[in-house]
Amino acid sequence: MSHRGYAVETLNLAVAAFLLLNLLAGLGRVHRGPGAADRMLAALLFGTTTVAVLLLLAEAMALPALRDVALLLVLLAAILAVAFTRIPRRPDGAGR
Amino acid sequence: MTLAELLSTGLLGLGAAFFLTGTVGLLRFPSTFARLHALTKADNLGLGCVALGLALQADSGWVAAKLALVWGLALVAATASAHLLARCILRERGGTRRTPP
Amino acid sequence: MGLAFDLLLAGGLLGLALQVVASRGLFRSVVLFIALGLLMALAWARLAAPDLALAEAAIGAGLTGALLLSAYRALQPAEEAADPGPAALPRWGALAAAVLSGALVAALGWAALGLEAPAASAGREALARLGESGVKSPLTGVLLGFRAIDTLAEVVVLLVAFLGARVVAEPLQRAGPGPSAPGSGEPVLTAPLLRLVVPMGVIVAGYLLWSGGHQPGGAFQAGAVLAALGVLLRLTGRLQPAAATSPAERLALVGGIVLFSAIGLAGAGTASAVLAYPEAWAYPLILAIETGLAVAIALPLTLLFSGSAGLRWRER
Amino acid sequence: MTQAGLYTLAASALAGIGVYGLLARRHLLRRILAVNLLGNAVFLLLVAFARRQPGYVDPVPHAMVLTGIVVAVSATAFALALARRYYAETGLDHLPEDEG
Repeated sequence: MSHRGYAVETLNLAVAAFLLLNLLAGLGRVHRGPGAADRMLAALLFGTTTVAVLLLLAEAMALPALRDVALLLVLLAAILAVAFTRIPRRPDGAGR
Repeated sequence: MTLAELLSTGLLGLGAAFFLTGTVGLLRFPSTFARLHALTKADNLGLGCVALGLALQADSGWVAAKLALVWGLALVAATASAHLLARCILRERGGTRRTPP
Repeated sequence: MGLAFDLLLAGGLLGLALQVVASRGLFRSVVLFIALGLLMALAWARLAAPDLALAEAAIGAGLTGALLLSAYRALQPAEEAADPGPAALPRWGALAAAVLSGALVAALGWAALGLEAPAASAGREALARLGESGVKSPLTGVLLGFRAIDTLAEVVVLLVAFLGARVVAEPLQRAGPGPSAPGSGEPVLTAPLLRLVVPMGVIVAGYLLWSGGHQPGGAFQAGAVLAALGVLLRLTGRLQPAAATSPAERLALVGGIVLFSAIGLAGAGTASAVLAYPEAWAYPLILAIETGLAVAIALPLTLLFSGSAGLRWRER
Repeated sequence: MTQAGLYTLAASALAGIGVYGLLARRHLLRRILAVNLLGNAVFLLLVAFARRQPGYVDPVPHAMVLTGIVVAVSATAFALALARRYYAETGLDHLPEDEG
């Protein structure tokens, strides 16, 4: 465990839990859509939130390697958007 | 509690608030573009606040530098993704076959 | 607080998985599955397995998502088809099977958790003898020192998957992510994004490779990052699919296996056993093997995504 | 409840969900997703198991799962290639024996 106080550690975990809750709430948008782009957008939000949670966990659990995980996620985040734009859409905006 | 810890706590709280704003925008805003706008800004500000707050807790400069790098890359990724998505939605709606800039 | 976070995470994982299976729209399922990968990375983080989190992040963000999205595109019918409806097996039958299998796994898990901890597990022995493996990271030690045969076989599996995909390959035009939408130029931000992400990615892969010796990271993670970069370059048209595998690609595909096997067999003579390394040389040898492995992991994965036999660079 | 116990339970439920998806849905892509869920459940079980003793993490299951993640993605890629070819040949997105 970290040499820092118990209070700071708990705070970091609490913020991480709050962000995770945010992420799960955002699932509603994936569910509702209406378009494919809205669903993809929500998935991109999850990426940013996960990065923040990983940074907090790295500090709270004293596992510095988790910062490398966050670095990887932000580095590769754009790939999903690029892959998404390669899917052709039908005129009715379907793809749900 | 030292000043750094106090500041760090405040920044983490602020970051969490920004993330909450982003989620509310994602769920409540009426159009895709409005949601795109809300997310890319609020979330990355939130990530910046969290990273800064954690940098204040960090015990070495390297950790702070890595946090800054993560945030910088997140900004780049968000910019590119938002641009690509917005362009894709515009096409999908058949709008604005605009000339290249 | 930690347990609260774990509860939330486990609940989120299950909720997501349920929606992946049950949701009506196929695209929705694909996106939810991609989100599930992120939560899995968080679960590995919570279970103190940063190596797995690294691999999951690189593969989930860079490979699985792109693979599924291009398969979704390929399987998309020209007309909106009716929902295929339920399977031949009735719903209640499937549900019963699911509950039974879940209960079976739960029973197995509880039984295993309740077992008296063995006094001498392979893991403890590996940790105790880490000094002999020539590296400081327990995981790299296990992967390349004590269980090297698994790692070798895994690269062979990758090669076989690639060969299998060649057998069922589609025409080059339709393969992989398919042709880009006609009549649209490249988005303005693509080129600057690539100029930043690709060199950074190569540096990060090198860092992971180097750090594998003493902290989380290693050939698997580095290979996954390189493969993700290959996917990005293929998606943006920098790498074009080719109908033939070039000699350099052939070398990279089998090089890791050949190098690994050669050093391993040599170990039979100089060290105690097959796939054992002479002690003084263990670290440099492991680094050389890891580099070969990273390439031997990255190339088949990129080719599997590309759906082609080879890749050619195209300057823009 | 311990952390390992919690994740073991989650892995069990995940396995159940995977089996349900595999049996109850017909679309090939959905079936591939379900198999992946099942795989993730097994990985989760192994890693939770590696952590059952406090203060000690067993590196051997981690090594197995790390290999497993890469094998799973290559198998998925092959399955997707197979499904795509099947669809290109027959125009079906499900297997004929699943027909009503």
